[in-house]
Amino acid sequence: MARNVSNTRKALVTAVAWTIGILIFFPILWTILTSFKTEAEAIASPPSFLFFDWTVENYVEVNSRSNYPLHFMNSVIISIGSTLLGLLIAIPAAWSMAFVPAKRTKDILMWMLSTKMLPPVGVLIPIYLLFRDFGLLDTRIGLVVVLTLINLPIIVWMLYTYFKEIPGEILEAARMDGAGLWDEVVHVLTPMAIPGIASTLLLNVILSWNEAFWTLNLTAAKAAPLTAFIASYSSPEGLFYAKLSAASTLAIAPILILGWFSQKQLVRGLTFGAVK
Amino acid sequence: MGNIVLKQITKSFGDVQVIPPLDLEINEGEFVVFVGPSGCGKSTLLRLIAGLEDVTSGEISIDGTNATEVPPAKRGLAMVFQSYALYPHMSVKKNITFPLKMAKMDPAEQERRVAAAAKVLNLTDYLHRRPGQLSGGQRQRVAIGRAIVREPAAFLFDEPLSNLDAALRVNMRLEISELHQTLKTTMIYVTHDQVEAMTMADKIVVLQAGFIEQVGSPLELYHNPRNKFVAGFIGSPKMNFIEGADAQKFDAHTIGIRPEHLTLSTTEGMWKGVVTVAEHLGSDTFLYVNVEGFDAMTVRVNGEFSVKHGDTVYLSPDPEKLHRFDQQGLRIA
Amino acid sequence: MGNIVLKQITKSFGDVQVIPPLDLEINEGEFVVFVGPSGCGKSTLLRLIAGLEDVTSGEISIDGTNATEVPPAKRGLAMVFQSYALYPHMSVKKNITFPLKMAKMDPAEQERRVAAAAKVLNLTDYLHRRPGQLSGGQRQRVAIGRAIVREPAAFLFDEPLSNLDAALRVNMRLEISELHQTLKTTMIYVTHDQVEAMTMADKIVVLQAGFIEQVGSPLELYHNPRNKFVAGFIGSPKMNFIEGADAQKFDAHTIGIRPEHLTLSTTEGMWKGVVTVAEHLGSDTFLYVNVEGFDAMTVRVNGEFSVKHGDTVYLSPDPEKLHRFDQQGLRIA
Amino acid sequence: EKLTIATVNNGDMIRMQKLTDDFTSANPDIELEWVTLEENVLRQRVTTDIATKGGQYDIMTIGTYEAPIWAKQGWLVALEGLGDDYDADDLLPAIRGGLTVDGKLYAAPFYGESSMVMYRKDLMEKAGLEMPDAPTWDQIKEAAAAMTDKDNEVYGICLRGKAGWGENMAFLSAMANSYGAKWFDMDWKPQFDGEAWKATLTDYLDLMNNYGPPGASSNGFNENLSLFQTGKCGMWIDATVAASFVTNADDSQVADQVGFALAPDKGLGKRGNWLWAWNLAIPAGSQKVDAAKKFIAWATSKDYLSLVAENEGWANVPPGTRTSLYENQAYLDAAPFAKMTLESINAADPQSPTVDEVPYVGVQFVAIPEFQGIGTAVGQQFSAALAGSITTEQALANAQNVTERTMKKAGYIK
Amino acid sequence: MATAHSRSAARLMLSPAVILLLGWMIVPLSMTIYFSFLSYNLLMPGMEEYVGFLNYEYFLTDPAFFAALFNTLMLVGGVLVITIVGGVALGLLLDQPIWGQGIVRILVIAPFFVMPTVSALVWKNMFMNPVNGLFAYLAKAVGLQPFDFLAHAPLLSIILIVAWQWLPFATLILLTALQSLDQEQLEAAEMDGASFGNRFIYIVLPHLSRAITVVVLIQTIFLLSVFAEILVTTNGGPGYASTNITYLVYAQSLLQFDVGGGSAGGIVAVILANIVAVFLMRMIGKNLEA
Ligand SMILES: Nc1ncnc2c1ncn2[C@@H]1O[C@H](COP(=O)(O)OP(=O)(O)OP(=O)(O)O)[C@@H](O)[C@H]1O
Ligand SMILES: Nc1ncnc2c1ncn2[C@@H]1O[C@H](COP(=O)(O)OP(=O)(O)OP(=O)(O)O)[C@@H](O)[C@H]1O
Ligand SMILES: [Mg+2]
Ligand SMILES: [Mg+2]
Repeated sequence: MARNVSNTRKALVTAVAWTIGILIFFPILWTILTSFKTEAEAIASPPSFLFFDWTVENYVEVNSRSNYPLHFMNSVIISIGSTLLGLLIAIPAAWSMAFVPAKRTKDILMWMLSTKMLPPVGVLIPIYLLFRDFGLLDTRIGLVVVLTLINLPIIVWMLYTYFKEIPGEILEAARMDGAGLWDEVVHVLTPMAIPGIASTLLLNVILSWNEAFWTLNLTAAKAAPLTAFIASYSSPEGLFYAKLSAASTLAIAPILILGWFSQKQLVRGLTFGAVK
Repeated sequence: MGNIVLKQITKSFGDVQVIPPLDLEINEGEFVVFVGPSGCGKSTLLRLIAGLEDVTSGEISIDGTNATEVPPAKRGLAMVFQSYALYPHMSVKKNITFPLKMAKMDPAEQERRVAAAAKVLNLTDYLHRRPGQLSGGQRQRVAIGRAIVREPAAFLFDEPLSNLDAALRVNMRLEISELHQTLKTTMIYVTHDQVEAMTMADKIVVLQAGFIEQVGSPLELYHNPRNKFVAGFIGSPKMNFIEGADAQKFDAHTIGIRPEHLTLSTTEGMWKGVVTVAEHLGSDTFLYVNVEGFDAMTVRVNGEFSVKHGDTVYLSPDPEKLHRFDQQGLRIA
Repeated sequence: MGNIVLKQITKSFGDVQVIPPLDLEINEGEFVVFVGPSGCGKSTLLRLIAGLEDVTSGEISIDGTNATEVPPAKRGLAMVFQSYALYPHMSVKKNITFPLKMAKMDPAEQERRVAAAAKVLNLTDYLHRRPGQLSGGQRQRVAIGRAIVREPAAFLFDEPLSNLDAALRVNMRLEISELHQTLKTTMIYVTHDQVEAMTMADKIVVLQAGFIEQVGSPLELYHNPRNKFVAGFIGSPKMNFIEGADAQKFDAHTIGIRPEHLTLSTTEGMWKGVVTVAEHLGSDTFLYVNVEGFDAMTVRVNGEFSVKHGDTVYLSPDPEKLHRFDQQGLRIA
Repeated sequence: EKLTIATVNNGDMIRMQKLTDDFTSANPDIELEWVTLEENVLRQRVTTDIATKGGQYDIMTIGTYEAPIWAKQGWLVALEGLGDDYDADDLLPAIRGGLTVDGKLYAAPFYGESSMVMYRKDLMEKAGLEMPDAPTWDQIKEAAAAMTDKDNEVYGICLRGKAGWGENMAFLSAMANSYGAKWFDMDWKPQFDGEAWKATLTDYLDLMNNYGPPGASSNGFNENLSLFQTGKCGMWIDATVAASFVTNADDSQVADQVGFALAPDKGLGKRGNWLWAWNLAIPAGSQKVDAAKKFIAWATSKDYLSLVAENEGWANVPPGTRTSLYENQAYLDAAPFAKMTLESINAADPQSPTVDEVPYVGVQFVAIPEFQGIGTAVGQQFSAALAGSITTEQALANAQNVTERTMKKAGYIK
Repeated sequence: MATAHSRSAARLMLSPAVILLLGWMIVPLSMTIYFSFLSYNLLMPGMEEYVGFLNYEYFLTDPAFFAALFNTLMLVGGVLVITIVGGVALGLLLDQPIWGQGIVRILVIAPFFVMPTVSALVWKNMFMNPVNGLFAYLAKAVGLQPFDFLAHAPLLSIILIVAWQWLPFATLILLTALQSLDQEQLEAAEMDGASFGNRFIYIVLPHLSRAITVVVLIQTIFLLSVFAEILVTTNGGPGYASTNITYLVYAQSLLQFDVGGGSAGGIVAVILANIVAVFLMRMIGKNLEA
């Protein structure tokens, strides 16, 4: 399809694409900009776009008010921990489904996905009671377990679609080469599926990072991640747009940066076998 | 080392019996080729021997011991897959070392064997590349390398050359033959390709729908096919079959003549026909001739023979080379 | 209808000129085959004719009118792609109807044409299947069906048979040849395959690096290759080339002899050599012979010839069939 | 020992967090851990926790609504022995009354508030009107009409419109009290089908539709505050704590133009103001009662008030809890709204909130567990009426229906 | 690929995931079912008693229920339509050769990384606020009356916010699918005389159908439980205008602390979700087989 694309056409398409891209990104950009304004400038009319007195006062204020590093660390531990634990459980499961399919495999997969349709609010009280009895309230481990469970179906599915693209012959070759089940999964399957596993990991870190129901309801102080941090800014007395923006920026920046750096990986694996 | 015996083995997938009870003995050091139409069970048979599938019934013994329940890793066989099944994330060297590592062999010995294999296969310069950076023929060699380092009791090949282009196929065919001559290890080789089967095999096993139709050396099958199926399957272009009155003349239900055993004349001969297509290859000419009452017949003439579409020609069979079959399709000796 | 003329066309991708100025005339009703090594520009040339790529300079005229700027849909050509490029979500019938539907043809006429095409191509029973449910040969036929319903001025084929297995390839080759005889439409056909080129073409165009090396009928190229490149490229197995003193004897820088033009004897002959591999196909025997001072030589013997690895043999060329080339590789007449 | 304290994210509480060095240096063996949450989230979190005995918090910040309900359930530790110098008698009687069950104090007020009218003196002057100290609703309406200047984005009156029992229903219940309306009669029968509620809602919608800002149906305290601070409201009837924000020149563009008046009445003997306090309490079953008591005593003491005054000035002292504060001249000087705040608080009577006798306690709420749900559901209806998606009649009928259903289900009405 | 040995290994390796998910489903679910038959208010412990289907009766006859059902469908449907149409359009756009493609892609992806709470707060306060919001400013700048999004079009506003968050996801998947389209098929269609529009309708769209199904499946799973956005922006109002089933259950169980009623609502939601799920699985199952 390499017919000459005229440069004017390319310029036109570029202009349209950039305009749309910036429009979609604008709310985030605006939040970041606002976080550097004073409260008065933040609600000034007409709004100032770039020409205002840049200040980091909001960040200072937010930091003095909340223990950002603690929340940040909790978010990191919870999202990465739950993803790793999920992978640990999901890799063998996906292996079985992809390479030793049985009649019920598709049904099991679909059933797993359907567990994600349970509305969390409906089961909060039972889970809360269980957590209380097991002493898991406000613990990182408790959140890791919950987030692992809620994301497990997605992890299994992503890995399943990814594994299915790996030719079974390679695993058979390993078996012929004397590899046991463990060697097969560890030395052959897992390294071959690294791109898929990486994107699964990324997507799940993002989903766990942004999960705001369980993380908010099952934690108090020690294990509270950034979602709880944001909850303490969501409606303070008076609408402090600038402080809110600073807190928002702090909450989303890590994942935004991670997402940007790894978008290639993410894109590659996000296809859920949708692309053949 | 390398004697494989299949006794009354069968294989069913669900309700479908793919391999009916089958007996086969493969001797040490033999180069055995399985041929047969697509779906006849060649791969299945190979995978049963490898242990990648369980037999439904029957017994497989390798070197005299019953291996029916032994997992693939323990059977001491090596397999080269159609897709090569190289490990894409490992270098050539790691690929070749993998089976040795799995066997927990002494690292120095690993090194030695890999170096030796790489030398035999001309891979020494590529040891640090990944499979993705190799050409088809090189990949093929890595797959073989991975098989030979283990010094297996036997090699199993499942259509290993079918993904290569024609020129490379010829080369690799020669290389595998040479390898067999060097190693003298039992090899079981599945192919679709006439030429490969004819040129490489010590013994060809012709399968149809899971049945063994005939076992024998290539020229044995070419000259003395046991039945019509084998006769039609071995040889290219395909043997011409004639039924009815003309066959009766030879006291047979069906007669078969290979295209290369028909003499062609523009003036006289046993059968008169009209040329439908003439393919001039320079070295040979293939003619497709419509003889009344017969199916289209293929004739091969060496060198050139200037006829064209629509010409009338006469065909005569070489009576020495004629094959006769009875109603059941069995050869009449 | 179906006369295509290329005048001084060139094509560059970025800075790389893939097709240097090239002239070619294709007459109405001709079956023209493009051959050449991989990457020589065969597909590019075809795509330039189709209009799927813009020419960098030069002029393409179809049936006497300048078509250089005409979009592909309007050139009245039909193309059959290597991958067939069937629409996977449409039934066979819908696939074949698609071009007619795009042309907003009267539905009754659409029905009629599709039925006719399906009949010609033996697809009537499969009209309601999806491409995914068809075998390779059937898919191939659907792709052709989609091309013929439009009654195009010319057909363009880009390696249409390369995805099929050997047996099917032979059948489809014959079918396309017959189709050409029936329709008498201009066909341009790209292939890698010797046999296809030799058997199907009225005219072969040999390309190398975008240059036309020679244009001519298959036997013209077989007998009178213009240069070493064409000589080596046409014919299978490949022509044997000999340089040095032995060539000097024939007043040439290089001489070439085809494997089928060497006579073999166990007792006497011009060159003495040792057999490295003997391949017995029954109908033919291919020998690979090491003659001192030369590269390995290939010899083809009809029928059987019982030699084996290590035997000494003598080779003599048929002087009539010898090709002589000068230092530049050009044929000495 | 580590105390986990759940607090609401308002300014006074945040300030307290910054001043805790004073406490920890005096009690080096106690560590403090804060969970700061937005009001609704906080309420949901602490309620779940205390009701399931989750034990995640040692001290909870709770409202005057929860305190009596929870105390009756035995979920709270009675605050006895807060120290000799705590002086519980100094607490404002109206506030203290709401936190006392069977004579025992179960939660210590951190700050208290009522509601009152805040208005723009400059705009009133421009309109040629004068705001009395105790206006009637008719006067409010007149003033709103006079001050509205939509072209310049000046709206005569800003009121809560966002749905929620603590949002629009806090205001509307208080307003309804002054109209003689009530939630329930003595048989717990909902009263939205009565004339009093109809008059209340009609007047409210009238005011807002004619003189209110756009988007009022999603305005709560926060949104109104920022509207008022940016000079877009002529009047605002809301919590007394807002007074310190609107008069703070750092944040407010109209700081020096704000006047205060009592919440309006309708001449029926009740004013439309509420009573609220944020209080600190200790959940029953806590293992750290002593440390928690120490902290509560510190945070709600007189000394804490002086501590804030020392660090941040008298104007920023948490108001509305102690009589002594309103006798302190330094405070009265710094806080021009102090007198009006005290009067407003004293004008509210949780025990007898409205004109008629009612079976419940609470000014702008009904202290029964079901109220949160009912209040919010009714709030949704009134908010929808304000947004114009349903009529006044529909809103009242729906409110009646919703309330009746819930009361039936809960067994109040047989 | 399937010896008895590997099959039993497979069962063993699948079991942790299955057992965990089964536990995760069954334990809370059975507790919820149990609660749903009790009159159980969290604030009045010790007064639980069996009340049969009373909770269900109240939940299903609640005037909010049908509004919520309708809103849930509108929300899911609306977001799906916007993201898929937008995703296809954006995918086509980004599939063209443009300068700075990588950067544009990053810009387009970004909303996917934003926490739902944050995005709801940002949209509500900084854009849709009719007084201080940017939209209001723009409207005033062109002489229009600012539109009060959250009061007068609450559901639409929420759909827009949620669609903004999910558009990147749809775009990414559809873009990848587009890039996997065999160019020869497009060329064949071109030779067959199909115009750009026809190529889109007959070739591109059918090719995308699989990817679209996946987008529908994954998004539906997440959209059915949209909650934070509603809580932050409209609290389900005005009236029930933006209450969905999830929010309604929330209101029952965490606002009224009526565990019995909330549990009944939860069970109803589970049943509804499963109806949607069965429907989806049918459609997806078919599309994923091919
Ligand atoms: N896992 C399986 N489940 C069910 N049927 C199978 C399975 N594997 C193979 N078969 C069936 O068994 C028969 C033999 O298949 P097999 O792969 O052995 O054929 P083959 O001779 O290798 O064919 P080809 O030449 O095409 O590779 C076929 O009919 C095939 O459909
Ligand atoms: N879109 C393109 N951009 C840049 N170079 C190209 C492009 N398409 C083809 N080429 C180059 O043009 C040359 C000719 O390619 P072409 O595909 O025509 O070869 P071919 O003769 O068809 O080869 P093959 O037999 O392998 O199909 C090659 O060197 C190729 O790399
Ligand atoms: Mg096979
Ligand atoms: Mg090509």
